[in-house]
Amino acid sequence: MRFLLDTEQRAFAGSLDAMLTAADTPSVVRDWSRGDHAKGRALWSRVAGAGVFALAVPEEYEGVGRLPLDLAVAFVELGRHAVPGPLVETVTAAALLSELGDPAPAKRLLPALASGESMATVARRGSYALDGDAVAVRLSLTDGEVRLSPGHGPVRASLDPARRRTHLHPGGELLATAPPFATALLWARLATAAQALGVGLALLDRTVAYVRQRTQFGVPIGSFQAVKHRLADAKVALEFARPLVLGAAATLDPADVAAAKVTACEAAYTTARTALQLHGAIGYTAEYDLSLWLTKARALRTAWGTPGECRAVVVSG
Amino acid sequence: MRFLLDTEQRAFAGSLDAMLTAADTPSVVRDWSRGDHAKGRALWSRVAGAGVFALAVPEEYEGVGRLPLDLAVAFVELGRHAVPGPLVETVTAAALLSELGDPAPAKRLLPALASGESMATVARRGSYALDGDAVAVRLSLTDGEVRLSPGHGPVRASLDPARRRTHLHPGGELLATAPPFATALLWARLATAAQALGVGLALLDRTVAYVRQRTQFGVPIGSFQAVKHRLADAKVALEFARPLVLGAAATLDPADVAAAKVTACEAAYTTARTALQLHGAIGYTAEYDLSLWLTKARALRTAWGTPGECRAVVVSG
Amino acid sequence: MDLTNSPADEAFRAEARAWLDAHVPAEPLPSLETEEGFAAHRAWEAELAADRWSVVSWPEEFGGRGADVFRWLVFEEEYYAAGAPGRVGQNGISLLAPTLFEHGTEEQRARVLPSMATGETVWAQAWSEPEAGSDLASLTSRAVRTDGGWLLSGQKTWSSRAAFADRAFGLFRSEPGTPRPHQGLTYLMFDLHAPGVTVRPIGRLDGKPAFAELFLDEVLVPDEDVIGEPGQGWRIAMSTTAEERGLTLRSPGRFLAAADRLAALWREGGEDPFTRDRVADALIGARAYQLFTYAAASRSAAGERLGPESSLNKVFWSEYDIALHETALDLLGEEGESADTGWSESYVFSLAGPVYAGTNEIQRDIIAERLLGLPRGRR
Amino acid sequence: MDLTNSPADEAFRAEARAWLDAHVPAEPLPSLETEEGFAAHRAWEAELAADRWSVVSWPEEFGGRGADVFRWLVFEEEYYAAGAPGRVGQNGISLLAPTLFEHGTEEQRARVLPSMATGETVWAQAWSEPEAGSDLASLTSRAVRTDGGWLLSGQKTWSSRAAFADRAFGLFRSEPGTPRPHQGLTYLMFDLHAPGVTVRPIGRLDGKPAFAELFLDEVLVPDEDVIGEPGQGWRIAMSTTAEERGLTLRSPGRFLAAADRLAALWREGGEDPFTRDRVADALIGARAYQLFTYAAASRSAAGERLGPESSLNKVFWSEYDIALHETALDLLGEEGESADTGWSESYVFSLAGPVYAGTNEIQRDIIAERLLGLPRGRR
Repeated sequence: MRFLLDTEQRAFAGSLDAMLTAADTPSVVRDWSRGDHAKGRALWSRVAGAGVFALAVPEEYEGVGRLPLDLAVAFVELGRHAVPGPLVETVTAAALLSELGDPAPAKRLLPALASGESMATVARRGSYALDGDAVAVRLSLTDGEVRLSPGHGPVRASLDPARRRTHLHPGGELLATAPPFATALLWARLATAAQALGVGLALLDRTVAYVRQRTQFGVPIGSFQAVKHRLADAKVALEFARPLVLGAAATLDPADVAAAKVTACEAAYTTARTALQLHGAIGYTAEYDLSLWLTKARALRTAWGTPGECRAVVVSG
Repeated sequence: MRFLLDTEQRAFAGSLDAMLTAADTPSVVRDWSRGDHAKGRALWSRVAGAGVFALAVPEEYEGVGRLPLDLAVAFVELGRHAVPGPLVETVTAAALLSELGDPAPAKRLLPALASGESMATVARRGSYALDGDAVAVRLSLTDGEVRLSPGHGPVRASLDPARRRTHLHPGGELLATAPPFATALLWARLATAAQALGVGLALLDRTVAYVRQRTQFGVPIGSFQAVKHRLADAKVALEFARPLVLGAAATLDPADVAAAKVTACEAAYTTARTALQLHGAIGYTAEYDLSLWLTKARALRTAWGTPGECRAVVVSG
Repeated sequence: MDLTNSPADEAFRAEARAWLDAHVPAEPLPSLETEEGFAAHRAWEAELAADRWSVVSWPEEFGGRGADVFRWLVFEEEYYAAGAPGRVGQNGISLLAPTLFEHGTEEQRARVLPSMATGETVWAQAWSEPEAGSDLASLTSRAVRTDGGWLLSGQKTWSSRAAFADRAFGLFRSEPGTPRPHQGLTYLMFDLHAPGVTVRPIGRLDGKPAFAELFLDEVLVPDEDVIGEPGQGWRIAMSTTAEERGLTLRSPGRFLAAADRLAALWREGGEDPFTRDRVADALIGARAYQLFTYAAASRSAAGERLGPESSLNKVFWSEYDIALHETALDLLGEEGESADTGWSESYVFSLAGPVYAGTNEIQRDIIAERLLGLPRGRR
Repeated sequence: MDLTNSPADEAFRAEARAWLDAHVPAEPLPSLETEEGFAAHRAWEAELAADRWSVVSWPEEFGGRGADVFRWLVFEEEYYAAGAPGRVGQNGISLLAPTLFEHGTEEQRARVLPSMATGETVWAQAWSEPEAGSDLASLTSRAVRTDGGWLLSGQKTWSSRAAFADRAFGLFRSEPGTPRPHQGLTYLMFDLHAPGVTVRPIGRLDGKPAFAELFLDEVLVPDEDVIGEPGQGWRIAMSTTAEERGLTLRSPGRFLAAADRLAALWREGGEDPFTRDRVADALIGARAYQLFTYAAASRSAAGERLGPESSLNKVFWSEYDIALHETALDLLGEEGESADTGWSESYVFSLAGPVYAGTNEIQRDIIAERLLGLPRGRR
């Protein structure tokens, strides 16, 4: 038993954090939200270059083997920096393609996902596929088959403008029958949970910094006990979500993963509400960068499993 | 439209409050909890003498007519002073007896309930009857009939020691078939809601008084913002429960009554949790009088309709 | 105690309902926080005003119906139940007009109110400044005396409606260096298109320019646009903000209608049991808020002045509104993420509730100190 | 990262489980807060101790098994999963013993620990005083130097277990008038049956005497019962209370077992959908607390000292425990009002969680100031 990240994992997180801090992600997010993907693609390459997507790809397809814990570590950082794009979906597509009966689609598509050369999205028929307009690989799922969708519908706006959702056109090349959707869902939820945890941690950090410098009635508002206690509650929520996320990555047990998903997302959303309240009006504006995390916290709550769906898995687990 | 108590109703509340304040109700409650009913019966007579039970009894049975609003006003005061005994049950029995097809049982039993000469309890078969050991009139209900139960089983302890619950023996004199249970339930829930509101108000008052005088770290703990805000939340909850209770008394609409029941009981319980937290250890002791209200707040939540049952009525209303 | 409306009020209700049935647009107007929507809502104000439904509580001479508060509550119930558009004139009608009725001159009322009632002039509020949020008394924008009027300079922010509105009202420091910060402030009205005014729209969380920053550089305001005595602005504004937090900022009709819509959504979705209790709480909360308001209105009608209890009201409705919308989004499931559902814009709007019109932290301090009598001074 | 137990730990688990299967009483013991139940629980401690299961984390020489924290966690999981009785020796084992291991003498350990391990001596804690709740440094009970020892006088309260226990430990002011209140305190052990000690049991909300007031009137305590240096009691106690709030006060096994019981109750009742989410949250919370504890234990094993993060732990478990019990009572419906269900006593016990071992208000101040770096000084 040693439930701790090792030195390399911490260094990996640290280097991603440093790279993303230097990347001015807010301007990347704002461009992405307008459908201008240039900066986002450049950042994607650097994220891939750091090895993030390869963590979801087996070695035989030019990944580094499937390492969910390292992937979770990376996704916390991606969430912390509000990196846009089909991050979770690319990982989900990789999980799905890795486990098809026929290795041909994996051989053809996975190396480019691992290297960052292409992005992927994935959706069940009827659901939205994130960033269908930006990706090369669009996996369209039904209960019985997975197809390479030939195109996508218009973008449907999300409360998080960086999440550009589209329906996928039906038809297209049949990649496999009986796709391993349960496995894909595990990876999707795990990655979303980690991303949400990162979003929540960023919201807390930014709010702590804000209340230390914002003064009202002649003192920093961070000296008011009501402010302190709300932030303390956010800290408790996030610090108890964190081990669930890492534990789920370690076990990949469906109930653990569902528990991590709902808890990390609720903690992030609670923290978003607190962040908004403690920033006051400035936090309510789209132009202030806080909004990039606030809106994402809301959207991630229902992505890849609503709170109710996740709790249903927990009680049946 | 004039949604305000009139001068007489306010004076009625004030005189009950004064009478009960002088009555040392905590010692009455403690005796009652041990099964010593002497002081409780004496207090009952005074409550009846003030006209409380007559408010649930039609004039033809020596009441003052059925006045649910005045009754609610009275029950707020009874709750505020933690008066023990089958208060709600006596009112419920009166509502039930008033509306039987055959007037004979009402003629025989109601005058004594109105005057306070006898107390009543009432229960559906399988449920507990409060204070079955203390009363002369035990109404036992099934879907099809109401009987005068010949006796009661042993007392089952409640988290509120003043609530001495018993099963009623089956059989006994048949008073009527097809009893108007829905009406009885309305009165039971309304009276419970008002009582719970009074319990919550007392808990708030006592806690406010406590935090003004209790010092820690050299200042009254009531000067800490975390303490203030918890009490403010209790105040909001109670002040929005109050119009629901009075409104339900005015309309006797089942959804209004159920809404008042669940809201007043939740507000009282929330206030109990706050009261306990802000009193610290002293509040956690049976010997400190606060406990009389704390435990009642918990017990009333499920009496005559759980929160879920009440909410079900609201959404179907 | 009488919880029924008078026959006259019910007749008024029937008249309002009939008018709304005939006039409320079948399709929702575009968002009033867009240029197109703003214009559509302004036209709707004119349509209301044409049949004297825009300002029912005002005297008839200004376009109203002299409705008392109970009749106003009836109107609001019908208005929101009918799904009628949001009120682009709300700032002027519920904040500025009461101040003019109480502190303005005859001349000001005659000049300002009729065009407010028709939507010809839409008003923005200009209270806040970048460094004065909850601490409203620390305003620094200046009003400097000049010949026949005042020159306004400084910066206002969070000015709702200002992106598209015509005029604005707010407080300005006319006497610098007073012993206490809320002294020496003057309440003024000014033109958003006057020379020296720069309006910079600010996008809300959903990107819509629901408010703006105002940069003022020696903006000339004639004396006739001062409300009350110069230097007395704080007292005058406080009577307005007490009103704002009190009865008229959020009418019960709004929440009754929202709760009914929520319950309908829940029923249409098959009465999901996991959400039942939250739907019930939304219905209960709307009823509680309605009854609380009736009680307050009854006290007000009986001559009582509503004081700090309006803080109870503010905390309740602002948190209620968010909870209701969160329940709605949860009922929508994945669809709830979308920015264009029938609940999205009002969800975003609800999020501002606990912040504006005095943060809920301030309101809880007021409740604790002024209603419960707890010691002041530490926060 | 390795979230699995070693084969040796799993063998230990199997051994513990087998022993518990064979020994745990089929019927619950009477409440340990009654005289009869106290005696029964004391006998159970002896039964545990006979096979070296009462203090598994202690060294073997004192009756333990030298279990590290991970093995202790395994033991606790099995212990509560087996539905084994509450631990009447908890105060001594988890509060006093760690202090003796860190600050006591060889002689004290040899004299005190063996009888603690067998339940022959049951210890009460004597921290609080009537005027010193959260403000523990303001203690006024005195220890006055006398020949070969100290004379204790004053009043202690909220002394848990003291109604029926044998001995107690606490802080006493041995140097009056020190510049700061937490200086000049001495950590002492004393006999509850010594001349000069009066024990007044205090009934908990459910009437059971779960704690007591202690009136001390020149109670003679020999020097051998001073722990550490006289005057250094605060520092010594703080290392104990940090431990108290940290890993060992509430083991994850306790909540895992409670959540499983709750889920079983929910399933037996037909999986009421209205309560599903709360049952799920109980299961999730137990898992979160288990994993949080594993992480803390791993850091501790790696040589890190656990500091203010124990405040996160305290807030979490204390509020979790109440929520879990409220859900259980709600599942019981009207029956949940009863004082003798399988959930009643632990519900009442849970209510004390946010108050004792440092109120949650204090814990949140610590989290804000020491973990988040917010300014101190105002509350």
